[in-house]
Amino acid sequence: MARIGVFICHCGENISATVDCEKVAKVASEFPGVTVSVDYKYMCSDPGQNMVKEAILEHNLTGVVVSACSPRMHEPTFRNACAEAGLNPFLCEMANIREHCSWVHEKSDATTDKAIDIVRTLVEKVKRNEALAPIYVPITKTAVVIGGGVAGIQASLDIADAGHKVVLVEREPSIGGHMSQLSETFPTLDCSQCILTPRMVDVARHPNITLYTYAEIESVDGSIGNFNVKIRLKSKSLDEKLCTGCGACIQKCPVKKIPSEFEQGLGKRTAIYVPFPQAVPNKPVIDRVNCTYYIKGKCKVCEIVCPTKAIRFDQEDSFVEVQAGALLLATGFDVLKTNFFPEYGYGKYEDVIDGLAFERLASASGPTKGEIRRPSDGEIPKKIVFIACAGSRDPAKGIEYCSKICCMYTAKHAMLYKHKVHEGTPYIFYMDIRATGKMYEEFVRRAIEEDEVKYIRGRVSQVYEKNGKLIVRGVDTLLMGQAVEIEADMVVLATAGIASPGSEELAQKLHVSYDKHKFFSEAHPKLKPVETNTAGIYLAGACQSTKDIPETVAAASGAAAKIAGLFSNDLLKRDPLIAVVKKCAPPLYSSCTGCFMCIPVCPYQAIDKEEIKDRSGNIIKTISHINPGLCQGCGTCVAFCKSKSIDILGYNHDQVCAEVEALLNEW
Amino acid sequence: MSAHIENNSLSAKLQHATEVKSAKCYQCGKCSAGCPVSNEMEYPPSVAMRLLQTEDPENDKKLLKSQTIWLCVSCEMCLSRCPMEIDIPKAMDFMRQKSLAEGLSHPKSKNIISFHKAFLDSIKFTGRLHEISLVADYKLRSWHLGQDVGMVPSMLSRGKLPILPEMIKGRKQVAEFFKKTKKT
Amino acid sequence: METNNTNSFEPKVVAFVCNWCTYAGADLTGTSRIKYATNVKIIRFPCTGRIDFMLLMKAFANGADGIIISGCHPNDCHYTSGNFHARRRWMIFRNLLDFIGVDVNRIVFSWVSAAEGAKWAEVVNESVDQFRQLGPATSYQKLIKNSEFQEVE
Amino acid sequence: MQKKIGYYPGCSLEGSSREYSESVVTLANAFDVELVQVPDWNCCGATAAHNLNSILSFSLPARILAKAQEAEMDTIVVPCAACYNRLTMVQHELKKNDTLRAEVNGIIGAELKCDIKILNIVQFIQMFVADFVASKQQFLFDKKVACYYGCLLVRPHDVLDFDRTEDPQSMDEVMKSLGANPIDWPFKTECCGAGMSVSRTDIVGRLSGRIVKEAADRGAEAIIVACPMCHSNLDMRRPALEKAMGEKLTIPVLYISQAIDMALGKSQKETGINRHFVPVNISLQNRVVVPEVVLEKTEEN
Ligand SMILES: Cc1cc2nc3c(=O)[nH]c(=O)nc-3n(C[C@H](O)[C@H](O)[C@H](O)COP(=O)(O)OP(=O)(O)OC[C@H]3O[C@@H](n4cnc5c(N)ncnc54)[C@H](O)[C@@H]3O)c2cc1C
Ligand SMILES: Cc1cc2nc3c(=O)[nH]c(=O)nc-3n(C[C@H](O)[C@H](O)[C@H](O)COP(=O)(O)OP(=O)(O)OC[C@H]3O[C@@H](n4cnc5c(N)ncnc54)[C@H](O)[C@@H]3O)c2cc1C
Ligand code: SF4
Ligand code: SF4
Ligand code: SF4
Ligand code: SF4
Ligand code: SF4
Ligand code: SF4
Ligand code: SF4
Ligand code: SF4
Repeated sequence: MARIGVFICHCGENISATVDCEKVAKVASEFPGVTVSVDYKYMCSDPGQNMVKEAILEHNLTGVVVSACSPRMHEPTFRNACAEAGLNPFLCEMANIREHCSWVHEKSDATTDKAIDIVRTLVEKVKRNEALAPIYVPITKTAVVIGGGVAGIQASLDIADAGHKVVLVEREPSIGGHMSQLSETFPTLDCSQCILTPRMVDVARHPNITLYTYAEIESVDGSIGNFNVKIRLKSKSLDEKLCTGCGACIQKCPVKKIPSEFEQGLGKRTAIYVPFPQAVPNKPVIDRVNCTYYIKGKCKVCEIVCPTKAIRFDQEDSFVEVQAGALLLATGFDVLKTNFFPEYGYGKYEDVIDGLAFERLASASGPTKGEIRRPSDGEIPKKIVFIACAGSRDPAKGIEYCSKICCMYTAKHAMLYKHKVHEGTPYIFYMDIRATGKMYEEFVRRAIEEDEVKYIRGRVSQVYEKNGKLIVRGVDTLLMGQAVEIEADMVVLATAGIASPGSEELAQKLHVSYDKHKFFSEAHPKLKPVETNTAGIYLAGACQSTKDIPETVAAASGAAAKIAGLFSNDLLKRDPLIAVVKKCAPPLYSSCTGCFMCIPVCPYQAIDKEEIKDRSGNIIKTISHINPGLCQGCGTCVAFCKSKSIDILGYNHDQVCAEVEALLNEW
Repeated sequence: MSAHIENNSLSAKLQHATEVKSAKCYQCGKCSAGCPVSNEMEYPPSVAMRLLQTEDPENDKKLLKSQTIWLCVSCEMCLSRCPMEIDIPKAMDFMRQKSLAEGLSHPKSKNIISFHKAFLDSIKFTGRLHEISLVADYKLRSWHLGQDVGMVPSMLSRGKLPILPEMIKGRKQVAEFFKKTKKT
Repeated sequence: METNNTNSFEPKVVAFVCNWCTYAGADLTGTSRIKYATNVKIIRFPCTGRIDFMLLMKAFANGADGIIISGCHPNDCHYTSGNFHARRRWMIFRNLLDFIGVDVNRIVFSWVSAAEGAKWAEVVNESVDQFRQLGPATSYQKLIKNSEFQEVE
Repeated sequence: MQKKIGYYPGCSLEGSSREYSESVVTLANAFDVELVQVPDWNCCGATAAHNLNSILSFSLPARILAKAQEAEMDTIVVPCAACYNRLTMVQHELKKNDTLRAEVNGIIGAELKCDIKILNIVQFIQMFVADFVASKQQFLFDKKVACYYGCLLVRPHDVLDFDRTEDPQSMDEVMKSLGANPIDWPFKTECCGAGMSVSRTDIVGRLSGRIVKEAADRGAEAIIVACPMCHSNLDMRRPALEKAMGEKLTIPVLYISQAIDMALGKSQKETGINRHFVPVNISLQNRVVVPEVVLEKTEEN
């Protein structure tokens, strides 16, 4: 006989404000098989959990239903409590009467009735639950880190320092990401390259880190503990082992006019190139789209000048496969860069640039050696207008969210400009100043009070060119919308931060979720900020949402700690909610007819064939067999099996049918 | 959508009638920066939106009595650049009609209103616009007798002002429209 | 917001949702305090790929007036392709349902991700409206009960 | 082979802007298109109606659409940008809003299908003229021009879906094909003052003045427009503009249809430029290579 305990939580008033919890407890106490039914203010609190434990012992319960928040929140909490009281944790279920009931309905009888129905459903389910034992799988203690920006660099070093192997995959020819493009960084104004380059070198030298640049993830299968990652090494047209990085090829390459991506188009590069002088690895790649040899079939100057004969024109993409226990996404962000704002003339006027281009102008290693000069004629601008939120907070033309970093970098830009051009005037058109980090507000105040940056609250309506000046038409909303027209020499747009291109495809390859802006989604916005919903896959940095460097690095170290934590065990404990082929007594052995419809539909190749033999070893029957290490419990095979020979633990036929009946019959 | 509006503010009425939600405006001022007549207005469009947001009866009245709503030329520049896609021109239409209905329209806007009325009257009686009668009617209403008369001879000489109005067959039907839609 | 008008027919709706996307999405609806009709009650599955025809029939036989099946968006399935199989199976079910006299409009198929709390409320409210218009499903229930419905399709 | 197509001139094209209508008809004829007027059409109500009475502002255009529907016109050309804007907006609103459509249907006593294709003048040119213009062109329009689109042709983009609202290009393209050199300028879609022409001439003076001055400052030799309101504000109101700007502004304003007509070698009478207030003293160069067919025709003329 079932002896079920039902525990109704008020969640302070989160549930009891709209659901009559006492009534629910009372009605539930009369459900067949229910031995105890009580309500309490906070079930997840210590006294709440103790209540559950004591009831288990006192009434020798065979099942527990906690009617409270979503199981996604507290199922582990209560399953642990049950286990502590000696009840198999899989005999505990949660009835979600908060997220799916009290929070989505007004206070009414219908709401209470719905809560009762939900509880009844789970009571019927739990009566049919079986005691299950967790599954243990071995863990491969290698992490694949995807993306070599500051997030990927920091995380790789942390994991490697913890003693585990790391494979770092970067799709550009060098690691470094956006941070390597920055001039000086807020709020301390320290030189970006100076703090980043040593870490890049550490990555290259670390014995536990294997670095693949110019490489991309081809495919991923397997699951937490045992991923199989296939990496495509794009051809660099070069034998890296032979190349010494002497740079002779770069100097002699005749194709010299390619706009440099690293310099945001403000500088030029050759066809065989390293993105920037401090690149890691400091070995070139040939850009086949622009190389004369690949276009016209002749040149090969680089091959001729190379002292070590490292150039390989016929090199093809190659692949490596890596076994890994965990993956870390650190693919960063990008800036919105099309001419999505025709009224600001971006893409039309040379002197309307974006923030990243300004970083290059201000950088001592940049195309102007750190002098602020306008792209059109190289003149030093007397007036610069910075436009904040250019594309952010703009559902109409850009994106609706706040990019978070641009208030700060715009203040920084205006400051750097003022430091370099003392007689110049920086104007910033802004809507709000969001400076919420440590020392950030002070930084902005310094820009306004000491560096005389002119902040004007209002959004610019139009920028157009006249007689070599850029006319900026805005208003001052703090002066009743008074018109402000500035004749500027240069305009810098704080364009929006967006997800890195290719994020969606990557997310699909890895089966992690992403939001509508294509940023990867964390498993919980507060409590699991560096985990994804897919076990074993973590994220860090600006690939989650635009972040500044301090936040990025904090997240990277956090994710690294999670991975090191995972790797601190040899075996991984997993929920046993997987498929099983039903067996029965001879001579049938199993209702499985051996049609093997289930094999091709399993997304994890977890099903194979099993031969049932008699004592003398003759094959009586071939039926399907599920590999518990691979099965993820999706249940697709269940729906496909015509003879209903596969069931899924935790969601078996009996259970779900009982749920449907219980849910509907008393309605 | 709750059917009962307890909220009696202009902003609530605006939203009810036109789905234009003034609360969406975050006061960036881009509309005012691009509005061609913003300089002439006592409340540039973004300020008008702010006044609506306050839901203060005094501010509602300020708007209905303003010249702003009559100066707006419905050019839609504000809407086409508003990051929140707020249909200010529609809001202006709504406020003009409210202002007229409540008899609050600004004395200095009489010209503009007279012109609109004269325009509609011309259509009412002929089905089409007859420019001479329009101008004549407008002058009678606005008392701007001298204005524009100078242009008439040169317009006539260029064949730009037909003397007799074109009467369409359906003019009765058109006149009916005016009656049927009067309630609004 | 939905109000439970006493005069009008209130359909009973079961929602079969996947654990990873729609269940989480419905959690987000709650966390965001977006209101929807009480008519819909949720049963959790690992994946929409798990949901078979028999369960749908079971629900109708037990008095459901409408069913919502919702999982991850195409390509976002937590299990790679479960939702894809579910979708394909659904195409086949449709004809079958039609054949035995169940109005296919009584089943709503939708995609709601973990980030789409507001969409879940919309799906629920729109489906309830749709089922409300279709009226009670009694005739089908009788039919299904009488036809000695077996647990094999 | 004559193509027939519906035509809604609108009130100003019958009155103060009749040269626009004349030039459009000339243009259509030159390309074997017959423009058939919407029977017994009425005024669209323009700005006045939607300023004062919103349901009337739907009913007036709705009657026009109903008349076109009755006459089984699937496409109508509407050269006046204001009328084009009103008709398109109203058809769009009525199509998506069932209650409103029912109400308006009741008032006008018709059942609107809301599926008429409404073309503005530029779309008309793109569809019927652009591909053939090279073969008929006699003169090179080798001038610097400022294409001025105004507000109503491109806004609101969501509904009209014609060109882009910032820095549109379609008229520039047409002018380029005639050999003109369209300038890049920022006021292509700034408002001219529109319906305030009579009631607040001072404002029109300032708004239109700025536009004309900007075009002139950038070296344009003509402003090309596609709307009678823009034209009357920029051309007829020139004294007011000059007063507001405090300088003489002599740059002429041409309808785009007139510009093509001129390039085709049409007479002043056919293009209607003799009716302008600001004299159009533009003389065009003969095309260097003139196809023989066209040569013969000119001789006949
Ligand atoms: C103009 C500007 C100024 C800034 N100034 C400051 C400042 O002063 N102070 C500050 O704290 N922050 C500043 N920031 C923010 C700073 O740039 C970011 O916080 C930081 O770069 C985020 O690092 P990340 O590693 O997450 O991403 P990224 O720097 O974007 O690195 C991501 C890396 O992943 C690689 N990658 C992407 N996709 C793939 C793939 N599919 N496979 C393999 N590799 C991939 C990329 O090539 C890149 O190397 C600024 C940002 C901008 C735009
Ligand atoms: C009014 C208010 C509303 C908020 N609302 C939100 C919200 O809605 N969402 C959100 O994300 N955040 C919110 N926050 C912020 C949130 O409270 C903090 O982010 C969070 O509490 C920080 O956690 P913590 O552990 O760092 O610090 P704390 O919560 O302060 O915990 C520090 C602990 O350390 C103990 N301690 C201190 N000194 C010592 C010592 N010397 N030895 C031993 N123990 C010590 C303290 O007793 C305390 O228990 C809110 C904050 C406030 C003030
Ligand atoms: S168990 Fe869940 S519902 Fe109950 S108090 Fe804790 S969080 Fe709230
Ligand atoms: S010349 Fe040869 S060794 Fe030197 S950088 Fe180029 S490829 Fe490498
Ligand atoms: S072969 Fe290509 S990369 Fe090498 S030098 Fe010539 S152009 Fe440059
Ligand atoms: S951080 Fe500042 S500039 Fe950037 S989007 Fe947010 S408010 Fe705008
Ligand atoms: S589908 Fe069912 S019957 Fe067929 S092989 Fe798989 S388990 Fe056996
Ligand atoms: S439940 Fe079935 S289909 Fe899904 S992973 Fe396991 S064996 Fe494969
Ligand atoms: S542009 Fe839009 S959001 Fe900005 S102030 Fe104007 S109405 Fe408000
Ligand atoms: S529609 Fe009215 S408020 Fe908007 S920009 Fe034009 S004149 Fe200004």
